[in-house]
Amino acid sequence: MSVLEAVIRSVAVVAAFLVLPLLVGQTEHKFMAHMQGRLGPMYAGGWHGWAQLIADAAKFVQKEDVIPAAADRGVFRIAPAVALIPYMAGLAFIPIGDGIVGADVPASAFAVLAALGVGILGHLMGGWASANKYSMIGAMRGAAQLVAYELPMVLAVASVALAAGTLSLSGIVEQWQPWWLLWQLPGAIVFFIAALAEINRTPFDMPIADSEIVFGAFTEYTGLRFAFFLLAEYAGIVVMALLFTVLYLGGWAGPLAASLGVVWTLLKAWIIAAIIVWMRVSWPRLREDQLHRLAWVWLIPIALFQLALTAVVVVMTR
Amino acid sequence: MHLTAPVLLSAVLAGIGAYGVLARRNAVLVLIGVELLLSSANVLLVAMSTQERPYVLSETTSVAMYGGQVMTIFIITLAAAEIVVALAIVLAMFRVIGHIDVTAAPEGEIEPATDEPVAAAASAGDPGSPAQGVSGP
Amino acid sequence: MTSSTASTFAQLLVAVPVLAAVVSLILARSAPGASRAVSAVTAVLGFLVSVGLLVNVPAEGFAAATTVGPLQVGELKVPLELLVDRPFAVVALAVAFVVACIQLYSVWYMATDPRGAVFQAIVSMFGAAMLLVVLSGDLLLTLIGWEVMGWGSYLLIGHHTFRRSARRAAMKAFLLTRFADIGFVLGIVALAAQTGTTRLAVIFEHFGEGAAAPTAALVLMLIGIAGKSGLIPFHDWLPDAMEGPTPASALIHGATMVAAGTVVVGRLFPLYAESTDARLVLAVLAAATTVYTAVMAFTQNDVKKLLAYSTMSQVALMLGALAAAPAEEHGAAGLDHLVSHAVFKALLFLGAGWLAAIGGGTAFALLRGRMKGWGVLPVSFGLGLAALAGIPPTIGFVSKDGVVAAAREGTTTGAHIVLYATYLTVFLTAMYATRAYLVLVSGDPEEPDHHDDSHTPPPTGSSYTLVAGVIGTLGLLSLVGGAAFLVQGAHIDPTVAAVSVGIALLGVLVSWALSRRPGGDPATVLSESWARATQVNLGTDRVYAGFAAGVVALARVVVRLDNAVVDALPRGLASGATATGGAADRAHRGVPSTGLLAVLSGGLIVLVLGVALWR
Amino acid sequence: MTTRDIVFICFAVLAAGCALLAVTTKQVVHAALWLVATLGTIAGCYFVLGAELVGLVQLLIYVGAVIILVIFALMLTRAPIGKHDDLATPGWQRAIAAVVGASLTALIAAVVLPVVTDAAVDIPASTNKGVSAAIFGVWVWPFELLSVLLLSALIGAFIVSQVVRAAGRPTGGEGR
Repeated sequence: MSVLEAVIRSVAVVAAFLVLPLLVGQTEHKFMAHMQGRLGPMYAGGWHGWAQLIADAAKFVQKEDVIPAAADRGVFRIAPAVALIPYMAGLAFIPIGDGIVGADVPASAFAVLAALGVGILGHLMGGWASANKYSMIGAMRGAAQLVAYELPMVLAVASVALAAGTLSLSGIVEQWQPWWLLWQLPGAIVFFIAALAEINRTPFDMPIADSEIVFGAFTEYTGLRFAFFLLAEYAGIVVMALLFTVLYLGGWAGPLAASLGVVWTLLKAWIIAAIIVWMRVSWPRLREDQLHRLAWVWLIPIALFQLALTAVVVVMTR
Repeated sequence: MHLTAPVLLSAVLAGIGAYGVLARRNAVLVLIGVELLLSSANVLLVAMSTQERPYVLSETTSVAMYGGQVMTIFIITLAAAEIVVALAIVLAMFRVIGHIDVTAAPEGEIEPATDEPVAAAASAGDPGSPAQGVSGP
Repeated sequence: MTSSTASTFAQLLVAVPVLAAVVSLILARSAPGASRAVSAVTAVLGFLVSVGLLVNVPAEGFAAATTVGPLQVGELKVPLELLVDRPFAVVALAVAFVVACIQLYSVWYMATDPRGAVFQAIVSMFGAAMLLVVLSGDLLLTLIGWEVMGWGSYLLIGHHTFRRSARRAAMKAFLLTRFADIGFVLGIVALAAQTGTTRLAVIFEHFGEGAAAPTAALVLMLIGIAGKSGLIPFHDWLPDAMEGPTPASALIHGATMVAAGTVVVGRLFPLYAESTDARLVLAVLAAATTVYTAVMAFTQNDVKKLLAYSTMSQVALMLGALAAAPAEEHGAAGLDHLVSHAVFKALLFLGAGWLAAIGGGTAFALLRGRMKGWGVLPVSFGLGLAALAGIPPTIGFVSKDGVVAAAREGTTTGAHIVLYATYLTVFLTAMYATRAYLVLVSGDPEEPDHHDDSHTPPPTGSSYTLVAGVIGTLGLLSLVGGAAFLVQGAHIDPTVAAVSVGIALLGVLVSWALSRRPGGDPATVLSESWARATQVNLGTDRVYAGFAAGVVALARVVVRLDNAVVDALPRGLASGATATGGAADRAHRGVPSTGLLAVLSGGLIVLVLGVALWR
Repeated sequence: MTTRDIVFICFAVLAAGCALLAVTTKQVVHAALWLVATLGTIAGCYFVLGAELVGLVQLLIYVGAVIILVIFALMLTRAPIGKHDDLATPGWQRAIAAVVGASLTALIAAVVLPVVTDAAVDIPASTNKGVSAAIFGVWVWPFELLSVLLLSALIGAFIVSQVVRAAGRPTGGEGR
């Protein structure tokens, strides 16, 4: 890999990282608005308010960067970056077309999971360093949630990897066949729910439950640092939607995959992202104990069942 | 790739880990030293695994053992098991005696939890009941 | 050697009752009527199949048939095949015939019983098991049939689960036969281990070619046979088994369980013929049992008990014939007596069931004179008793003559013992048969002091036709069936016949003479205390209980030894470890971090020393 | 010196420095965060040494779960912001600790360095398949034993917390 190629790839990943979350954010604005009988942003940029989030970003940049007096300043400062960078790293390993990937590594599925697991550290750091009890509670909720849901998620991904016989996301897409939609359905459901929990989206948004603990770990954050946390959330949606697409929906498989592959991947991921937004509009928040009951009583057994089912089918068909 | 640097890293980590275990009063920080000690072993194992040769079973067959890497993965798993139990004990210590300072001398006889309150709590179906068997110092 | 038609019939003969049992058991709860119909129809079908088998079986040699296919268990070959020759085809016919009679009879007898359908299904299963034993060509199949019968007898005897005595009798039968089966299983294992197969034909060949007779294995198997056939010392379960419904008694005594021992000895006769010692054991057991139980039978005050003791006596007679017969006879006399006994004993038990329906119980006191005026019943019952006593020309006369002849021809010590025991038994049998007949046809009955609802009312209308048909058929067969044996090749030696008939008639006369005394019952000539003692089999039950208590006491001793001696070491280890741990716990009360420091420093010193010394 | 050597030395220096900070910092949570940095850079070392799977496992399990638990425990047992001097043992103890640590380093270096020669070794390309095959082939029994161990650790941790919950004094809504 030449230096030039590395630079181009990095720039492409960063560009995708900056653009795709904005698309999801815009989608969220418009979808929620229409589902609730509103119009949503209409003015920024002219046509249906397409530049609303860019305008938001400009607003965030101008705001004052407040750090509480009692806070642990160093940790408080780097926490948003720690929350954001793992998602960028994760995005780099996800292929969106045949050979179109930031960094093609052999165990990319595992690499994405490893990167995502680190993300919560940013929340913990931010929550602890804010010296605010709501922030602390939010951070602890988030951490407990992540530890509980990491297991079903890894098990669900293991099932797909087992089915494809590889840990490489590109390899999984190559092996994917339409009937896996049915075969891997329990695992897909588990993955989807666990993914929602990992990125703290409704109905698993207890860590930032604004009606209970103000805004969780982000309570004390303002300006650009707060924007980074928000960006991390939308980047989380992008990464999870892309991962779901690649693992369970065959990625770029579709008509004219050779030329339209990227379009297919992005379209499928966008639909998944839209479903995640839809969940936010239509579901109430769970209680903390319900969340853990769901993980330990339902998701992990189902994921184990899916793993056993996959193993049986793989052994029988090969 | 030369292996001198990995070996030196391993040795340094072991020393730092041992120092961490001995120089800390907070039980959780002692555990951090233990993790460093484990990492030292891991680094050495991974480094040595690059020198591994397949294990020759017979003239025609040989097995790639990957002993170093596999051992490292096992140790990481062991560390996960270890940290879970250790943290449970540390939290228990915090609840029962109110601190986790390992330089403090034990305050006389620490009441071992008898079976009775546990059995009573379990049979009552409410293990969290705060009124059960308060027997702290 | 191969007769495919006969093989097919043999397979069918086992398969039909098995299927019947399964189907009727499934239907028993939801459709009892259909279930009973299935049982009865398939029993008749089974009888027809057995006729087909007898017609098609080769006159000489064996016909083999596979079942579920051979098993290869390590070194051991288990072919699981059926093997049938002419004598055993006859036995199978008798079994199927008796089962059919009992099924038809049960349609009436068990009509008011809420669990009648289940009962009939179990009878089907029982018949299947017995047929499996009869037709088995493989020791493992024999064992399967043998054990299924043991289980079936438990279910049948304990059919009236609401009666404590029935439950106890069932448990007693089960435990006694199971206990004896230990020997049976060990014997089979010994035979299989010596020959490497459970296939009978191969075993015969193996020991026919000069190998020493497997006396130990044969004697072990005799223990199981003694248990099933009620030989001394296992002779107490059969009288208790009268707690079962009368058709069950007819089944167990007539043609199946009790006779299974005879069938197995007959099957293994080529082996037993080689082993004088095993046959001597059998002869002594059989001779003692036949005389002892005939004496017991005389004073019984219950018709079913009397029949039970007579069964043990007669079965012991069959086994005696097998123990005494010369090797070249192939044990035909014993099997013939089995078939004839099946016919007349089924007849007697089914008749007793009818009598119980009339009198409301089976005690002689209730039945005194009750038999008069019931048409076919007194005639048939009388014929059955005559056959039991061996009065010519009944079927019993012919077969018993065969037994006497076999014992006379035998030259061993056992044969002599059996011969004298047989003469004595013929006399005693004639006495108690006569007594039973005289009591049943004369005198006035007591009214039952309590009315037992569980008894079936006497048959009327179509059920009368059915029952009378069954009883009449059996009676007719008792009268003329002997001719069949003569046709088959049995022959009657006039001298032998004259002696045994003379003894029998003497018994009849003595009994009749005693009945002229006041009271009308010949048994009253014996002392009251003796009569009471015989009602409980001279206290054998107490001996059993004592034996069991002894075993339990021994087990307690073993448990105590196990706890105190064997477990002492591990217990001591555990308490020692606990004590050491406690001591260390008390010693370990320092400051944790200094303790850590000491441990790590010490560990380091050890490491340094180790490395330095190693270099 | 190859590129790998240089990258490794960078990672190694970072790891050693972070480790040193982890055991000397006077802020409780910072110690855990420095440990995160140490373990992360060690994962980088593993990548350089060609053990991709091990590095990923390190990130996923160690950084993603174990450290989260450690920070959790710190927060549950009072982790105030700011410097605290009561984190370290008395001076004489630390002095002995430093000696013990240094001699341990010296001992390991002295024993192992002569074993590795100066000759450069080849780092193979991805070995994920090989490692997986080895785990489920050669090492399958230890692997199974390990799963039993994990289960017993889970149960053990649960029981420890239950026992304390029944015997200990209530500590005001900090239960998890």
